Amino acid sequence: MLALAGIALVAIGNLTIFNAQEPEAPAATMSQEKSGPTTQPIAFSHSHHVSDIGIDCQFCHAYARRGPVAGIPSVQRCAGCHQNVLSDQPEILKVLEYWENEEPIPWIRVHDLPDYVRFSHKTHVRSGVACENCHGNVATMDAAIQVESLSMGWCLSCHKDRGATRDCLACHY
Amino acid sequence: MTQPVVELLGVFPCCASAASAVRSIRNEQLGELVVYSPTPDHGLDTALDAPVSSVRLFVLIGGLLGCATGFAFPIYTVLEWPLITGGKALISIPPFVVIAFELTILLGALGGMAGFLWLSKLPRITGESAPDKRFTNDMTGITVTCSPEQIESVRTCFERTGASEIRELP
Amino acid sequence: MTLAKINDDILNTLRPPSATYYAAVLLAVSALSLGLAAFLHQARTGLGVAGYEHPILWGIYITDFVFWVGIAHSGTLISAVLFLFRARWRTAVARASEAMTVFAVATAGLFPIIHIGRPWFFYWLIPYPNERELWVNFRSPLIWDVFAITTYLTVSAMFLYLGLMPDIAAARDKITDWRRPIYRLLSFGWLGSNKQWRHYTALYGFFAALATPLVISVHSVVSWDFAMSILPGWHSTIFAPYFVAGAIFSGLAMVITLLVPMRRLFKLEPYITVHHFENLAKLMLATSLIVGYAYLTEFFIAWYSGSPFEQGTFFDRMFGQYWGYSWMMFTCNVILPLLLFWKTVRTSLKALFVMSIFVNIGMWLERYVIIVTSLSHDFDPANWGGIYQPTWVEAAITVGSFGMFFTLFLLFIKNFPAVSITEMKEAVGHSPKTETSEIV
Amino acid sequence: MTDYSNSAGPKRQELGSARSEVTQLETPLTEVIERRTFLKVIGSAGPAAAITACSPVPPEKIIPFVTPPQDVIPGIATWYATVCGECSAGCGTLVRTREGRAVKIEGNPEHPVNRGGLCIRGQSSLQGLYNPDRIPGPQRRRQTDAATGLSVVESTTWDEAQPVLIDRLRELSDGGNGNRIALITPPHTGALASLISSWTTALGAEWIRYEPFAYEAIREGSRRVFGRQELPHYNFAQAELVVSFGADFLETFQSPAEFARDHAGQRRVRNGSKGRFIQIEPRLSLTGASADAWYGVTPETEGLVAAAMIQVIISEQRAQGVADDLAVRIAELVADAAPEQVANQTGISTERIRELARAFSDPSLGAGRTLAVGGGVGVSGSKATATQMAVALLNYVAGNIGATVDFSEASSIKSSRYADMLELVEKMRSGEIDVAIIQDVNPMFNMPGAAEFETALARVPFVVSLSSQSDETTAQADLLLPTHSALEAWGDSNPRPGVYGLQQPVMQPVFDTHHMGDLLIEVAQALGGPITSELPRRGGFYRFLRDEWERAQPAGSLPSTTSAADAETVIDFEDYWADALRRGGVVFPVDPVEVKIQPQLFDTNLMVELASPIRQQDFTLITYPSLHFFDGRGANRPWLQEIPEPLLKTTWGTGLEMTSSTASNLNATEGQLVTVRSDHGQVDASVIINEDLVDGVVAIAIGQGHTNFGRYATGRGVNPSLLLDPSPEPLSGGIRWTGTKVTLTPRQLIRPIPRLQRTFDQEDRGLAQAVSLTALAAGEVHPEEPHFSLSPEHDHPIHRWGMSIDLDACNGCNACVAACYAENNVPVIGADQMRRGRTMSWLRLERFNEPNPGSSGPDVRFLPMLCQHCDHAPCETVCPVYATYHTEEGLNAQIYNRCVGTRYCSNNCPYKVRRFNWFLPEFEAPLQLQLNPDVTGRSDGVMEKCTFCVQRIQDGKETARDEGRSVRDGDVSPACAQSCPSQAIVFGDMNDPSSRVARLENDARAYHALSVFNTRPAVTYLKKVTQDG
Repeated sequence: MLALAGIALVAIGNLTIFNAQEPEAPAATMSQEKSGPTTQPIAFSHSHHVSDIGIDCQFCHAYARRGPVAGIPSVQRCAGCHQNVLSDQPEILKVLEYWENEEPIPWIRVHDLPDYVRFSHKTHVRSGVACENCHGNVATMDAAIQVESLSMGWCLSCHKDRGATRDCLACHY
Repeated sequence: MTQPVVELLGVFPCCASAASAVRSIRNEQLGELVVYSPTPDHGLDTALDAPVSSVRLFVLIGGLLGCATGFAFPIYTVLEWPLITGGKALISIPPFVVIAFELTILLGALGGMAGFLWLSKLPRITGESAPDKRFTNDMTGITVTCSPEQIESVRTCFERTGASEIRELP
Repeated sequence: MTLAKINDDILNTLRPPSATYYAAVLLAVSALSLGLAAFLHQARTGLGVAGYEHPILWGIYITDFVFWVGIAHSGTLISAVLFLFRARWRTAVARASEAMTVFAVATAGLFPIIHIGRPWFFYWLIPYPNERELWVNFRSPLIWDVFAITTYLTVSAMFLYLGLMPDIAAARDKITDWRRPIYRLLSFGWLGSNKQWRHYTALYGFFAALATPLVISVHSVVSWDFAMSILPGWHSTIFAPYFVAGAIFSGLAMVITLLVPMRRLFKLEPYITVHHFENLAKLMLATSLIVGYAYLTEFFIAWYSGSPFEQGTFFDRMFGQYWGYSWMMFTCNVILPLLLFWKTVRTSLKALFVMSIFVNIGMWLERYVIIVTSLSHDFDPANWGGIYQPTWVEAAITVGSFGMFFTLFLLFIKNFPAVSITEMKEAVGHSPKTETSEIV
Repeated sequence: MTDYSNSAGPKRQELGSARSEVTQLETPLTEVIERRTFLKVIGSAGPAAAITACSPVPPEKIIPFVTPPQDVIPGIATWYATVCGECSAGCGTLVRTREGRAVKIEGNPEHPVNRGGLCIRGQSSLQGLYNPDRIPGPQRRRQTDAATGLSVVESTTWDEAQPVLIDRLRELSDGGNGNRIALITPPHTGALASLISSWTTALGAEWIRYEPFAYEAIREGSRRVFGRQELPHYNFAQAELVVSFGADFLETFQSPAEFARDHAGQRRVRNGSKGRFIQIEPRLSLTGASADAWYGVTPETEGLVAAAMIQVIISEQRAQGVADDLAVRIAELVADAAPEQVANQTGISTERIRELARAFSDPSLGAGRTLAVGGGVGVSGSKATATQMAVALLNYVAGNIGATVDFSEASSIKSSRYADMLELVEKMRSGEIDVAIIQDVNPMFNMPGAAEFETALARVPFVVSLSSQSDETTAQADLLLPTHSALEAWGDSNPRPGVYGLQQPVMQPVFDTHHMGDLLIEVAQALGGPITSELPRRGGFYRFLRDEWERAQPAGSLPSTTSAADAETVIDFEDYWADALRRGGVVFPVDPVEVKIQPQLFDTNLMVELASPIRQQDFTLITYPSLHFFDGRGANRPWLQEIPEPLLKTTWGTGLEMTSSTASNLNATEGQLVTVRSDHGQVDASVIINEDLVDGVVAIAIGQGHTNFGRYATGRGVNPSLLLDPSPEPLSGGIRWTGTKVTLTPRQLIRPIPRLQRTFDQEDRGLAQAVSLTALAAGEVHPEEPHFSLSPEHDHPIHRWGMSIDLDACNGCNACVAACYAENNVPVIGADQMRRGRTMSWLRLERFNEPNPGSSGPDVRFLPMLCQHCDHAPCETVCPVYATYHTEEGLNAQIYNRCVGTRYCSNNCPYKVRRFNWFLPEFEAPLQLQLNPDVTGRSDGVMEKCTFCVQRIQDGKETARDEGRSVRDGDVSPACAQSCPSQAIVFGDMNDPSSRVARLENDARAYHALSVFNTRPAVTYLKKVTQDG
């Protein structure tokens, strides 16, 4: 018993020393999940753009069908509309200021996967996974928040339901 | 209505005399016996005519459970997410035998331990301790729970068989 | 010899200790701290601080692991196997051996964790349900190890504890200092009632019966870590019996190493006699002969196989870069123990003590030689030639493991009866005139 | 920042797209989208990553484009065709870029020079681009103490630094002292060369095109024999027998990637026969290791062997296409070179010389089917030109001129002679030079030390460096104006007539550097004068280059690339230019050239020129250009330092090579320091035992021994230039790299060079197998017996990836190893870790020796060893956590983030190809920009290994899916297979019976390494084919 306790002690020691992360729980993901919506540099409303105006996701996240990364809209794309639309609103003025200064908008990342996971939007979009399956009903959100856990078990459940591959090498290489 | 009972303790310096006390008390059906001894003693067991411990049943159940788990669990896991390693069959029995063997031993032992504790009513963290500290040292003790009328017979019996000390327990 | 005298004598060992004892504990704890510090350094910096040299990817840590598992074995042999064979002489040394078993397995169990590249993920080797839906690979001998070592640790700890329970109760009823509540707790409220004794005896027998195949399986499994691979020098069918014999051999040596000073320190001469040591020595001689035979068989098979890989490895083992280790191992494990054929040697505690140290070293070297030489000279000559040079980190962690073992052992023998009171009493119980030294 | 820095940068063209619109990346590199993909490689959850997690995690930013560039999809690679700038060979390359940074460089399969392969040096140019020791921006030396001459080098800006140069030049040119300006550059070709030429002419400055290996002797030899001072083009593909006199044409000689491919093709077994190759040299070179026979020859007597061969050919009347009278005169020239007369001096027996001569002039082959090449170490001594003359004559008498030796495609590279450089050094020393402008050459390091370039340079009042790398020479500069590396700059290359490669920038400059052409144009415009009319007013060098190309555009068509049907169509220059950009250049046909023997030749007393020097007691030193470092320019590249040299397996250093008998005579052992003294200098070098040297010879590789060349090169190995005779070879004016006499004194210090392989004996274990040509022709091959397995066979339903490696084609050039490092983010661990053998390389090149009766050296076999992706992989079974397993596509997967690091898999791998991360890998900034975002970085404590480039497999499958078809053979090519100049590695789907790899698996030469273990590897080796006798 003493010995078992010894092992346990060392194990706990390890855990506390290294604050070991289980891969299903990347620190960044967890913290944001708990802290709710993050403060973005511009009070952008997804619900307004999607529900009120009816813009398609891929109009702004233009690469989702074509590449691994969905892409955050370029400042040009924001400014393209807003130079004429609502160009006197304070938040829009911020956007236009970035555009004038030719600076990118430093958005805060909401959905993040660990670096050892290879995820391709293209593959998922083309096989019919809807955006909201992973990103939640963004149409009702202002700033995007993470709805799903994005953990491996969560990925797997969907992969199993859809009969998609469970080969480790599909996502980890 | 419960009958009033008294408890009488006899302290014996040696197991053999305690055994004969046990025998006579049992013969005379004087009451319920508990024997405390510093060591296990075969003579006492015989005198008490104790049944074989059912710990073995626990060991058997634990062992069988372990063996079954040892095969079923690996087989379940390889079928649940089939991954080929080294070109081996998914259900490769020889390696699973090792698991099954170890689990047989482990669960058998754990089962035995659980059975032992259960049957011996251990651990008893609170509650009464043995009536006399010497029973873990060198003395053998017998407590007899009997009706107040029988107490004298018990005392006589203790005295006859060589108890070094006889007292009534509160 | 009376029961009370046995009780007093043995419980007297739990009295406040001498300065020598404190010094010994201090030494052991310092060694343990050193090892712990070295491990932390290694875990933070990277395993590269150890002396691994491609392709020698296993080294001191696995050597230590096998060594400590081996040490554990004689404890079970003495407590369980000899119990089944009704060898009465085991009574005196069984408790110390059992304790040694548990602490050695616990020490051994840490080495796989120390050894792996990401020790913070060691629990991935345990098949627990997780959201990744991943299990372990039951075909891997390392998983067998996990099961074998866990089982061994659990069973031997329970075995030790079961035997201790009445003794702790005796201590509870005798010791009056601050430890009393602890004994009270640890005694589980043991009464010594006839019913308890009945179940106790039954379970003790079952434990002995379960531990006997277990002890054989554990070191067989450990040997399969090697034998299941395809590496020349490892891939061998005789490994299981060879390792079991070696383990018992090394364990017996460790028992002697521990008992000689303990007997002196705790004045247990009436209980642990020269006769006991002679019996241990006889067993040691027997296992040494088995080990020696295994060595020769290995070489014979390598030669007879006609496989250039096997032949190359074994030739390299004796005459290659590591020849010194191999010859030293051979001397310590096979040549020196031949002296045990002489009764004078068997009955001289000094000689036995010295020899036990040599055997400990020799058996440690045996594992080192098997692991390192086989890895250094495998299939592809393009990899050959590197010399594994352990670093201070590996040395410190090895020293630390001894520190851990001795710390645990020292704390144990000062706080728990190092000789089984119950069994001693049982042995003399029927005839108070029996002297404990006659329990042989 | 002045505007012209970007003026040359913006235009680039994606391969495979004929679009001509301008693609412009306006945002700086660091702000390009998806910074996370940069970070992707920084490792999974190891302690270092986790420790930071103790503190609150700062929110990760996600940075969008300001303006999205067209044609760029984040996460998808963009390829650019350009030209390799590492040496003068002018190989075409394709550079893969991700999010605006170059991550991989590969050979351009359409380029006529290298046709897909790329050598290790070319691949490492990425580490030149991202080298942490590049000069980050303009710097200026400021004197801090006039009395002592102490000075410091300070950073400055281009706006401040450039006028300093202009003022200084104006001062000189206004005073009519333009001849006091010297410009030292590599031998540029194309537009930059013509710009420099106009520039120096306008100023009256001297221009030295410094190249340490300028092949002066070949040019001079050709001039003396044929009247053409040129480097002919060697056509290895046509030669049935190649006799090389020391030419290391598979390593550094002229155009190794091209030669390797041609040579491998010529040596392939066809109809039961294959080309033969004999190498004659005093030290077995990597090239010689591929030869059927290597004849060790006394240094500087190769020419005598060639002369003896001529003598035999003429006297046995086997000369082909030689007029009788000419034959008589040639015979007179070599009258004293009968084999009997030279055998003793050269160390090659009479019989061998005769056999060689007969084989070389074998009438059954027909004229012009053999080839003699001279070059490399053997012919760079005092007999260099005479030897080349003999070699040229040998080719002549065998009828090879115009066939395998082609002057119509002679090199267009115009390098200066070493003697010219020495003249300049003399001028500098005597104070005739006021301004020295040096670009991307390092004469301080690689000129013979005794030539005292350093002291001469110190006499030059104003030294300007335009180099991009900080080295010994730039350390002497007063003004540093760093220029772009080849990957950041526009340019072109014209290695030989008809081949024009176009070099385009593949990314924004990493540092604050300028284009050399822009700089020269700016300076010229500032100075004014007639030259300005030749220069574009704006657009900088980019405009100049386009103008040059527009001028050179042939009328009519896209030459050689268009079908005859539209050959008459007039092509607009924009289309021509776009096409050239897309393809990486243009190719024109060239007219044949007739070559005649010069009558003056017969005035030479060839035998006197060839006469062997008297042997002394001392040792003869051979220095040779290193496969990895060339003249030393590669030494600051971590890959080149780390990857073991293929012959000796040394890493992170060079030493003094000697045979073990020489070493024991000296009482020296491997690794012991030995003081090497010549008449011109002395160095201390560690002993490296190399058995393949002739008696009395010691050797040192060129390229190491830097004193100031960044963190990776400084203080490693030994620089043999310090020992060399500074006087040029009299006839040609080249450096005498070989033949220096040295004495050796062992010191009592051991400084071993890490060596990754200690024995070359495979102890009959059949790892690298061979079959003789006759046995192969007779069908006497011994196929492996099928092994029985207790386990059920498992399926590979769709693909089963496999690889085939032809040991007969492999010449050990290490290109595959470098490609693997680049593609898979393999970390570099440094000398101390290499000493423990902890290399992280997923692919290692093993060298084994077998007896070779017909040769003075061993039969060297190279065995590229990588994960065999066994069907029955022993590593998989023992992994406790399923971190490695077998996929349905036949891959042995390694899941890094599951690995706990038990290392059991490596123990159980018979091939020992798994690598363990002992520490968290480090990539010193900005080298981390090279990391491939498609491959996960590995943390410490995990195992890694070859994945068959699974990311490229995924990519190939995805492309096929996008195009709605199945994967075709050739769609997927791992980095190693792609890079192989000799095409030894073939990859494909073994389930497809028509794939190359499936056919090769059933080849008569096919075998599996260590097949006795029934691991069923997916890698099939093809046995080396040895010549008989």
